[in-house]
Amino acid sequence: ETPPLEQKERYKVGFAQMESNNPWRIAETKSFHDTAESCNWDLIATDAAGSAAKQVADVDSMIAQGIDVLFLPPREEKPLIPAVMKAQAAGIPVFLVDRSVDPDVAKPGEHFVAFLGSDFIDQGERAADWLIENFEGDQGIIVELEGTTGSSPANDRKQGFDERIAQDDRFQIVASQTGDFARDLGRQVMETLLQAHPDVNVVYAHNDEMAIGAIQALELAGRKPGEDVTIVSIDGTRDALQAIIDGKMGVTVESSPFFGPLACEVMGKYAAGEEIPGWVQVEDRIFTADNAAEHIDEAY
Amino acid sequence: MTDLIEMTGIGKKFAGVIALSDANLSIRPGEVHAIIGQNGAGKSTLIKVLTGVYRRDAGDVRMAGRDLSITSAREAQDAGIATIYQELSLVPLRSVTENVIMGYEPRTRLGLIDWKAAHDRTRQILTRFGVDIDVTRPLGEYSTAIQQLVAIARAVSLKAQLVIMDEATSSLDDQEIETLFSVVRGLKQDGVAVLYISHFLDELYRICDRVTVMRDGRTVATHDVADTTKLGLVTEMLGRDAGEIQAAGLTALSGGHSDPGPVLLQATGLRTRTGLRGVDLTIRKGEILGLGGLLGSGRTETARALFGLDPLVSGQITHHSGAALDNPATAITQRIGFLTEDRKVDGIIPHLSVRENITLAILPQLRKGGAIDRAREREIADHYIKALQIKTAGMEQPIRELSGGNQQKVLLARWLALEPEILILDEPTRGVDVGAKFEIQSIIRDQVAAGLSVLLISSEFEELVEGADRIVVLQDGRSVRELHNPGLTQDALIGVIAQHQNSEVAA
Amino acid sequence: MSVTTAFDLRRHLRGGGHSAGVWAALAALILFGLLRYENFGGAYNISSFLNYNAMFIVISVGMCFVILTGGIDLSVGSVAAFTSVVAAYLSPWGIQIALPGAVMAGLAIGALNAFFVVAMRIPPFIATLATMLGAKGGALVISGAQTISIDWGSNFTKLGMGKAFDLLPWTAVITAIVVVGLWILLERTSLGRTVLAIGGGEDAAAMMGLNTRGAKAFVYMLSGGCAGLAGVFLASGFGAGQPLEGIGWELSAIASVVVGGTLLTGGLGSVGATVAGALLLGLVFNILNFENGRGVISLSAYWQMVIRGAFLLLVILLQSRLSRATQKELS
Amino acid sequence: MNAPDQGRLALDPARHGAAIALAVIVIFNLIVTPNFFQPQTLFVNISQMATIAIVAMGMTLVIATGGIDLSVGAVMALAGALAPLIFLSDFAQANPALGLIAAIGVPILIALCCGVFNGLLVSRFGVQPIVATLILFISGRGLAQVLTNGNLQTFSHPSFSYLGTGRVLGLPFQGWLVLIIAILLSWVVARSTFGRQLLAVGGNERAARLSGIPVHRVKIGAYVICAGLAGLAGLIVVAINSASDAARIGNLMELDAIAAAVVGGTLLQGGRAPIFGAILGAVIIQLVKYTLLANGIADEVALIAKAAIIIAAVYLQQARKE
Ligand SMILES: Nc1ncnc2c1ncn2[C@@H]1O[C@H](COP(=O)(O)OP(=O)(O)OP(=O)(O)O)[C@@H](O)[C@H]1O
Ligand SMILES: Nc1ncnc2c1ncn2[C@@H]1O[C@H](COP(=O)(O)OP(=O)(O)OP(=O)(O)O)[C@@H](O)[C@H]1O
Ligand SMILES: [Mg+2]
Ligand SMILES: [Mg+2]
Repeated sequence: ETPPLEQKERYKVGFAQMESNNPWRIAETKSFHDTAESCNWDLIATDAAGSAAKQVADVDSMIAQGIDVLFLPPREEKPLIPAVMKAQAAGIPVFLVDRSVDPDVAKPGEHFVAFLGSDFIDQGERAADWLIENFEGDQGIIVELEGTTGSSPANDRKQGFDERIAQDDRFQIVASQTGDFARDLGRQVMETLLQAHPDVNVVYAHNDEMAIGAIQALELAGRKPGEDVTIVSIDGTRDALQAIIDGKMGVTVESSPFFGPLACEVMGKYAAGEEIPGWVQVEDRIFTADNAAEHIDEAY
Repeated sequence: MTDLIEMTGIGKKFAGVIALSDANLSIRPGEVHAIIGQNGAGKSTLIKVLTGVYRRDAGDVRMAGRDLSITSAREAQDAGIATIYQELSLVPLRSVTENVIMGYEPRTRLGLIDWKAAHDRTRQILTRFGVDIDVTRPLGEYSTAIQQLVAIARAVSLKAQLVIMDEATSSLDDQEIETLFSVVRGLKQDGVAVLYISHFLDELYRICDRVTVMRDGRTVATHDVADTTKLGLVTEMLGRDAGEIQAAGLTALSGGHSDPGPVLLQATGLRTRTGLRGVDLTIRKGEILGLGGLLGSGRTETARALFGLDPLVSGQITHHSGAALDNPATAITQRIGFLTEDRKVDGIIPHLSVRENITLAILPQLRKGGAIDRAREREIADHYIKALQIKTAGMEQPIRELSGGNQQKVLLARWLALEPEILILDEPTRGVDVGAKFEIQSIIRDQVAAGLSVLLISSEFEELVEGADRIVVLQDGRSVRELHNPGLTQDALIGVIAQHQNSEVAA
Repeated sequence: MSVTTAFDLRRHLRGGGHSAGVWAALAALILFGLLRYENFGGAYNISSFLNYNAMFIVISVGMCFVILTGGIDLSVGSVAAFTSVVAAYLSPWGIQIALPGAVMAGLAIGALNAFFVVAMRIPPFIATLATMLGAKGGALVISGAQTISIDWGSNFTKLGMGKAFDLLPWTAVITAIVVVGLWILLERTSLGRTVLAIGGGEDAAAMMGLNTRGAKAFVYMLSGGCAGLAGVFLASGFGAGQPLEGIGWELSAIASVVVGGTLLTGGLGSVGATVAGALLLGLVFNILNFENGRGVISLSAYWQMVIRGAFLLLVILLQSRLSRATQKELS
Repeated sequence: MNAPDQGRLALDPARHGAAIALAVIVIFNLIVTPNFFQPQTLFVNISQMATIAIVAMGMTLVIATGGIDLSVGAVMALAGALAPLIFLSDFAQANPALGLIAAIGVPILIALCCGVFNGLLVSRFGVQPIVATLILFISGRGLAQVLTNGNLQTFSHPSFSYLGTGRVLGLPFQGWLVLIIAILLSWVVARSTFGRQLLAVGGNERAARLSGIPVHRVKIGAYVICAGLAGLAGLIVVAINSASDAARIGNLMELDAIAAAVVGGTLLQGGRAPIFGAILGAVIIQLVKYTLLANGIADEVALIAKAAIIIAAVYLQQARKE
């Protein structure tokens, strides 16, 4: 059983961010800070600079400081389990945000209250679905730009996409290399792969930053992204929506970083004693030429 | 009786330079055997072949009749050969004790180092050399002389059959040399052979039984010392005509003849953190001012203070230009040069060529719009290589490949190229062979005749007494007396030093 | 009387001068934390702090030996990541297999470093840079670029999450044993003294007949072994073999060693001061987290980086003043 | 006629080691990698290696003094974060020409200040170079992120982007930049007094000081040049991407630059500064990256291959030196 949360005027809330090296994480942290004011939180935010071990240590120091609730985007599925267990043992309800932990070891409703977030595998599948539906050529030669090697969004987005795309034999993934979720690397890798595989006509990037990098590489090489190369990506950043509007990119599957308000709401319900589902699923939208212009102002 | 060491037909090449070719050496058990030869003759290399530092290209080495194949210093030590290398091979950051007992530490029952026993043993060993210091302090805190004695103490304490000393006395004073000699005699009595390398022929007559002369990587001859004359040895070393050498005399300096010119530099009451406690001196144009004193009396420190290296705590240095000499760069702009005593640490830039080393101090003069005037640079380098007869494959050879004496000449060239007004020479002929020493001294003399002023520091009282116009005697960081040439003798200088030594004790 | 005291004090300062700064800074920071934050001195904070920092202490001490020889080991972070994966794979057999197994893996990579540096004469910076890349790649390859679950049923997790006698984390206890052992090794054995002698002058040490090659090989293997142990701590304390961990660990270990007053050129330094250095740098993080918790100011992650740099600068400057005083006397 | 300098350069064994490695990689690629023998391949590689080469040349100077500079990546981030801040400001929008000059000049100026900071720590305060530059390594990027609040700055500014995307005579602008800097710096090393002083300081600092060389100034100079070049490299990265992400610019650049310098024949203990060697090193590192990527080698295996190649290249030099 997860520890109960008493109803109070103000809560001391811990938010243990894993890293701040990309716009998505920064937007997420900002969302928590913004919510702190409206939701009457004393927010303690830490940053593990990309280290799962440090994230556990950060959670430890927040437990030592006596927080009431913990929101944790676990950097890795397994290494963060001790943090969840320790908070649980200290009587602190834990909500996992945007990534989950290994379900074989730690379970919602038992070790932590709930997981708020989307499904990375599903994101990959939806990107693949869009491609299968909208691709017009006979032969799809795909280059895949992977996220940080070994990270769970990279692994899951690859799995979801690859499995779905394998079912359609028009498509063939000729190269799949890491661009480390970064624009600059995405561009460099694309430049190289374009040389080795000049016939490529689809790029699937695990996030928008790499997709933008790929677009730049294509343009530098005199290709026309959007026309002779279809770009498929995930995240829904402002730059990506702009690229869709400009016709350079086909689709981006949303992966919203704005978890603050949802966190406030779920926590309130939990304190009130309501039943919380183990997975509070976030409805991810999908942005294409049809709706990009409507949503660009709310993007980050 | 078989020889203890028998080296025959040894050959060794370094990147094209032939260091040894067909060198032979035989050492009998319990004898004191000397090797002499000019700089670069191959003495140190021959030893390093023997002790396994270098691998020989040709030849045989036998010890007590058996083939010897040593590949590391440790094996040499275990075979009974203890060596004091020319470049001090000690670890200055570590304590005196460690430097003496390293590798042979006394252990407690648990197998851990017994530091108390180690310190005691070290003190005991050093007492034999008349050294009484805090053995727990880092060795680097002590003077070169002490370090040299520590190196010797270590080697002797290893209970070897052969002790090799490569220029062990080069930085010792007379008293310390005496101590060393008595240790050598003691070793001999115990049946330990000593291989002794030195440029001081006098020493050789005092303690050595036999001598091997080397020239250009070959052994020229081996004699019983009793059968030789100094002149004969020098002739063999240089491969020159006896008469020619006799005519030139043994030192090329001769002080006391110049008319003292105007005062160029005056120092009063110099005190530094490095141990000066009141030094006064004046340097005049065209004279050689000597600094006399025992090791540790503060001669080097005085030179460093004058060159602007060590800040003054009190006192004053007045240069005739009025410039404040507070760092080497200003001193150099005022055409003051400083040839340091430790050429490896303070002198050579090993990777740079002979040319680049020669012109290092005059770079500002060679500057032509930010660039170096290469034609002039070559001209200057070429000039000094010829003038100082520097033995090198060419001006582009890296200086580290030259022998010690030739490196010293390059450094002298560096300062002469500055066309200095005052040149500070700290042990300019230390570790330099007789021939080169003579050359260096005559170069200095010529320059002085042309108006150069020299501040000469030398532990060889002969050089000092014959060369200097005046000698300022230092004692414990203080200037205590000034002596004048002509009429100076070594005995007079030693007398002054001894007198103050005694009065110091009495006070 | 007063003369002797002054003299003794001077001697004392000269002897310990190079590490005095780190102890002073550590004491000051602890005092600051105790006075400013409640729960800072609480058992929970102390034991979790020690548990997390045990990894860094072990690595720093290994690094200290390498640096004492004038070398450097950039591979420690990757090696720890690699061995955490090894430990995770071995965890079903329990700590008695996983711990020695992972440490051996670390030793093996250390031996590779030793081979590059000693036998192939590749500069340590480059050799260990290469193994840093190689070990990271190796960790990803053997793990299939996934974190590797440990066996929660075996006694393996006890090491990283349990406490000895309900008091101190096991990791801290093991670290203490390692530190004391290495301290004795450095101070009281000829191997340790050879390590120090190499840093003070490798050629000289060799000419003295010391086995410098052996000692150099030893320090790289030791450092690898220490990183291996840190990998075990990582796997057992954080629940998984983590091929992506360890980034930047080498730099914080180097910083700890240097903050502890050890000369990067080698020859002078101590195990104790290195531990103090590692604790000091760890404490900065801990204090920043507590400061954020006070709610007065919320320092963004970026400001924390700036502050850490500034703090390092402060300690280094303090250190360099003190050690330059000793250095001067030696030159 | 004797031309001793040329002779020495040509016989330098270190350079042969790198050249051999390069030849091996090129031949391997010609055989194995599809479409390798194409002008576009050349363009891609030149533009990608340019930043490594620029930073590696600066690093070479620092290493020649016996130092090392870990802060180059952070300095790139700082400069790269500043440029868009400046040309996106109201002032620059009002005066585009002045704004562009400021957007290039100010970041480089700040980078030079970082160099002064590093140099001062190393020389005046006697802090070991690894540690001295570790300070900016840690906090420099943090500072860049504080400035931008961590945000990604994107822009479209054709004249600024010329730095990264322009072409001169068909070859990438930054490639020409590398060439110009290399010629300039090798002149400095071989012919200028500063260069000679630099080598002397790296070869034997005490002796250099005793010969009247302003050791502190020379060292500061080396760190300043290195930081300035890092700043320039930061601007190039930003210009290519039309975006500046303080968290990413120059990430791990210090390792690439050091590796390039060393593979190119620089001795870590100082005293030598083969500028063209550094470029050779950068080209090798770039080609290795390219080869592995283009042949679809997985990232983790590529890491191992890279490690092996660094060891092999350095060992080759080592073996030939003895
Ligand atoms: N490591 C080396 N590399 C290249 N050449 C060397 C090396 N060591 C010695 N030599 C050369 O070998 C020759 C013999 O040198 P060695 O040091 O044995 O002379 P030495 O008789 O000891 O002279 P000194 O009296 O000056 O010490 C010299 O020409 C020297 O330049
Ligand atoms: N016998 C000794 N015992 C203790 N310390 C000594 C001894 N000899 C020298 N020192 C230390 O070394 C310091 C400087 O010695 P150094 O040898 O440099 O003097 P020096 O007069 O320049 O001699 P030289 O130039 O002949 O080497 C002294 O101030 C002293 O502190
Ligand atoms: Mg010799
Ligand atoms: Mg002296």
